[in-house]
Amino acid sequence: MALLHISSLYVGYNSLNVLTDVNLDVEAGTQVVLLGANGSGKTTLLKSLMGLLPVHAGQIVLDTQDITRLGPSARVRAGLAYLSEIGVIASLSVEDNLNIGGYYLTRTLRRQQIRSLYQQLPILYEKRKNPASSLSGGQRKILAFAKVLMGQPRLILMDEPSAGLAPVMVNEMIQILNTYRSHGPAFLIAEQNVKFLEGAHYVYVLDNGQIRFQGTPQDLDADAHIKAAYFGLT
Amino acid sequence: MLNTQLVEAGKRQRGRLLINGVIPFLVLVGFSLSPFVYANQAILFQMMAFMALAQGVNLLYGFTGYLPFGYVGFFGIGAYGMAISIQLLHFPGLLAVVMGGLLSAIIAIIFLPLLRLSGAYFAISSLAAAEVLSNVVSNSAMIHITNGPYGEQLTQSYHPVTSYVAMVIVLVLTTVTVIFIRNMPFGRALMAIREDPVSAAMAGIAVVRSRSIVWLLSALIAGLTGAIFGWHLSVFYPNTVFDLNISILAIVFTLFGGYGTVTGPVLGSIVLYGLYNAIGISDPQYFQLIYGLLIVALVLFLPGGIISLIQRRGNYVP
Amino acid sequence: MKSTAILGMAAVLLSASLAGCGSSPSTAPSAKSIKDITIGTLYAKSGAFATSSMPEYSGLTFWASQINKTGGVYVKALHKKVPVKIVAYNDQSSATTATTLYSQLITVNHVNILVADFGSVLTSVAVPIAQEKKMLLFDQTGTGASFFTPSNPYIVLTSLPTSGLWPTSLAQYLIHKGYSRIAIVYATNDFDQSQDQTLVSKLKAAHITPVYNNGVPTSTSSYSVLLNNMSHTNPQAVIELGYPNNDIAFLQALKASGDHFNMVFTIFPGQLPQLFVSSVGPSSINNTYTYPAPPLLTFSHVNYGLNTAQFDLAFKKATGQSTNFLSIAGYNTGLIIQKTLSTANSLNQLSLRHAVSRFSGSLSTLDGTFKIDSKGAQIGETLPVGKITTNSKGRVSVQFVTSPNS
Amino acid sequence: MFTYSLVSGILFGIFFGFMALGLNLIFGVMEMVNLAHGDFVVLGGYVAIMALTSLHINPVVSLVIALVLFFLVGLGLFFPLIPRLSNSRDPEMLSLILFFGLSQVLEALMVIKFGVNPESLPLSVFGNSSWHFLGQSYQIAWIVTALVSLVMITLTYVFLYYTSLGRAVRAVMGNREEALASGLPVKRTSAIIFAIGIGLAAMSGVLSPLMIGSLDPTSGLGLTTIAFAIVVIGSLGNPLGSVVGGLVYGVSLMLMQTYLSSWSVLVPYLLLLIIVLVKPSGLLGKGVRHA
Repeated sequence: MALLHISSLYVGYNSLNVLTDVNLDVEAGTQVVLLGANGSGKTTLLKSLMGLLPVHAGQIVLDTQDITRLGPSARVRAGLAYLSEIGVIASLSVEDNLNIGGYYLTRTLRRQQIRSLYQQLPILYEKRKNPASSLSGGQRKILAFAKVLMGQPRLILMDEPSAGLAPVMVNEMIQILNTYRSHGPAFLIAEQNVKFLEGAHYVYVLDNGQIRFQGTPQDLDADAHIKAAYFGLT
Repeated sequence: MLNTQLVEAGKRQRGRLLINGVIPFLVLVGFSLSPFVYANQAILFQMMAFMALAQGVNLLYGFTGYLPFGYVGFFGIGAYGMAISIQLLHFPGLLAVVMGGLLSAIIAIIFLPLLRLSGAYFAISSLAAAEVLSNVVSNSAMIHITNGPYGEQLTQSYHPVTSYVAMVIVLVLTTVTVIFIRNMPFGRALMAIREDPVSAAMAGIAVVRSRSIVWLLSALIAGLTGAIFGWHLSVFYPNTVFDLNISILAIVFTLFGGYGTVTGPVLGSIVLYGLYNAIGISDPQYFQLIYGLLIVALVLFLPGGIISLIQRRGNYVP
Repeated sequence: MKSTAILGMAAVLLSASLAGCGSSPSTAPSAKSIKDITIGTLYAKSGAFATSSMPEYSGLTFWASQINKTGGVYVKALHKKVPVKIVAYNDQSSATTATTLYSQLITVNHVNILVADFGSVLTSVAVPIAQEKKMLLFDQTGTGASFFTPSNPYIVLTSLPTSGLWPTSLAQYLIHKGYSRIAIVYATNDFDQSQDQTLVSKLKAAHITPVYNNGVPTSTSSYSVLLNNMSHTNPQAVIELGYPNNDIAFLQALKASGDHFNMVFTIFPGQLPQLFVSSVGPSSINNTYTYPAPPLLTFSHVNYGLNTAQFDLAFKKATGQSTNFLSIAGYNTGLIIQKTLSTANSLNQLSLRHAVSRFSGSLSTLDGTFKIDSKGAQIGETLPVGKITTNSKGRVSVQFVTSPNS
Repeated sequence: MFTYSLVSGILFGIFFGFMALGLNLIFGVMEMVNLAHGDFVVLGGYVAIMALTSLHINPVVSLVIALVLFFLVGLGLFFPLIPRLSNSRDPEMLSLILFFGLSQVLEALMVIKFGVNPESLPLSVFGNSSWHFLGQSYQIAWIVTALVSLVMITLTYVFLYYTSLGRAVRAVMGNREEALASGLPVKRTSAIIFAIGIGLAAMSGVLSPLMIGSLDPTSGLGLTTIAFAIVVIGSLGNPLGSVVGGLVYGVSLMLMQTYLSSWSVLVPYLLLLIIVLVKPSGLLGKGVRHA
């Protein structure tokens, strides 16, 4: 049984469907990449998984629990976390952001988590009293990542972690992700940057609201047709 | 093939304009004839004044999204512009009315920067602006111009019939203006701005200029209405023409009927002002309560006004 | 074609709503067929003027019920007694609404007698309508001097002198006491500002210049700083001219400040003593000065209608309300109407007006001597100055410091 | 004269800062202007007046009664109105109109229940002693009011900056979308802040007759406008901003009464217009149209 199991999901705005018949699984502890161009429906899928958009039809199951109708806060308590493109609350201090990420933890556990994250990411400790708005773009991504880790989720939904980052920072981001591979939460990463395929366990390709391909990164590499059609790669 | 489609579209367009034209025509005929049937001209007159004000609010709120709580400021300035023209410049009534409208438009130019504000900021700031205008007019320091707290006495120019006719004309012109704006490309540009100002600006629509034009037009409507209203009263205090309830009623009538349409404010004014006089006169104790509840219910269940009940089924409403 | 249906609906609604506004116009009654005298008036059940308007209206309706008990009012033109019927609408203190309602009374209800609502603001809009429709306006308490012009015979002020006359007694008293340091704060509305003007000009005529004379907005509700500023001028007399709300706020601030002046004067404790006792407490009006109005002011010589004591008793019995100045003012209006109808030779509005002029000066009611000038403005019924004493139970009494019959 | 105006302006300002606090919180968290704010203030005043005159309850006790009672009223109003409003097409505008309707309803109900006469509390309710400072004396009621206001503002500050729920409130103020995406209980937070905002409005109302003389059912809208001006002058969502706004208002009002008395009524309106027109971006980034 997969950690996250999505079956025949339809999501949209008003009566219009943006996603049609999406089926997707994420196994515990794996990194799954959701590839797709702008407007393919990646963010819509993540938002509906997080409960930020209403589902028209279909089912979302997290580890045997049907979460299709739950609100975002209930999903966080069930073990989901969502790293949006913005990712932080700019007006709050770094430490407050971390506290927000661990909102449902006990006070002691929250303090413990913050201490361990400060050890892993010392830049956050340095800036802990500063508002998040004073951080650079890369530092904000790190904070956003630390913020979702705070709640000790089982599955992290990442929306375009590479957006707005310099190529150097993208590499750093991938490295940080790799340190968490296989001994931490599972990841579902929505991206259009194929660099994120490196280290991924499984890939889905989303186009125009539908899954066009699924398989390992190697399978994708072998499928010249998909590569050419969606990524202009040859 | 394409040609016939164009002809069809053209026919539909003309048909719609014809239906639109029915409204000012009915307004004209209705208010011109009703004094012969119904003796209390004051009610008819005020219904017209509120209808014109409701159309002014409609123009501003329905087409640009600015809700002017302080709309009465323009109304009061119109009344005072008229009174000053009569008292100090010895203008005849009709010319004084035009002066009232113009003064109102000039004040609107001074307050143009308010359009930089959005939502509640605009609504409450416009209220503050109206309070400022009212208090400046009534201050003793202005006694040689506005007669300060003593109010205006224009009994020498009191002319109920002429002012009634002037009100009919201004109301019809106002209605026609709203029809034109709604059906011209300018109106569609306004709607685009209202929906999404950023995209509209990128599509090359002169956002600031379009809004400013509507702002001035609605100020002119309120100014002319206020001027005729003051003329019709001929004795008034600053409180009378700067009464906040005037804005409130005009806004409620517009919202009740349905903003962004031509019919909405007309319908809203007839129904609610009629109710106000039918129920309100005998027992207004509960009238404020009723229309307070009506507003709450409207916002929650029918934000488009009663017109939207008809529009909902895909019908065209002028 | 839905839209035509809507427009049709709108037209129906228009006519329906207008029909709802009143009965359809009837033809003007001829003198012969008159079965009752209709008196049209407005009252404000809510809004800024409700406090004053409602007791005034009770006074008038009390008069009507009293007169109907005796078989009606004697109408000389008909040589018989005719019952009185009051037609009244609620204007909610809005001058705009009042306009349509005055018009309704005249054009739809065709009332025989038109009576204004309380105060200048609600009376003002009736003045041109009454003049245009040639209806005599019985103006009860609208004291604005500008209403009364030589060219307009269609107005008569019944129950108060015009506001410019009020400060006569006050100026007289201040001059008599030899106060040279006088501080005045007034609300900038026509009622108070015109009193300030009269007072200052009368003082100046006696070579007294007030040490402090400033206007404040009528909405002012905190007077502490103003009072502090006034006390810096070391005044002997502190005079506050305002509406009831201003007077309440002023007296409250005065009490809290602990300042003491030889004389403190406000207008409304003399008219609405109970309001002041209940809102600011009896001690805050104790030893202050005011214009005592009926019932604090009683006239020994009453030649028409009830005297104050009789009115107090009968009014309380009939309505359950206690007497205040405004209920007396409303009752007094009724008396003036009664006298007018019994004097006039016809029900024509101008002959009503002539009748009023004829008995002007000879009528003494519980509101004083009724006397109007040629413009219809009240010059009798002047108010003296008095000093208030209260006991802890809230009983208010007054000691006159100028002659009540001046 | 100057000292007295200044000190009383400060005492007044602290009170008005407190009076605006509830509006500020609701505005910050929900981006809705509670146009009925002033009416809740007036209702709080009526609670105090009724409690004192008919039950002889001291206003200090009424402070607690008003807070608790109107906290519950706030909760009762939130659930039928706000969630539906938030899902509508234009929540900001529609909420403005809705609260305007609510304000009309409250005003009408107050007229029906309490009548139209102005009502007040005796200034001697906290005793007749006064406070001497820099050669002037100030009534004890003002001092009590200013102290209560300061305590409540401080408590609100502590709540926002030193509790977990307060942190969530600031997160919602900072970025509602992101707060939702972070899984914060946004709806519950909004409900609590709405209820607190209305509770605080009524609580400040208990003291209001002591500061503004007397109350009647129509006093509400004027108080709402003053409160809005104060919120805009200070900064949104920061209780200390309310204090700054309140002080600016209180001191300008008192100085204006001293030196230009007949124009004093213009103070809140002019301050509001000057701030929104001269410095729109600095103080209120959110209020400006971006096109």
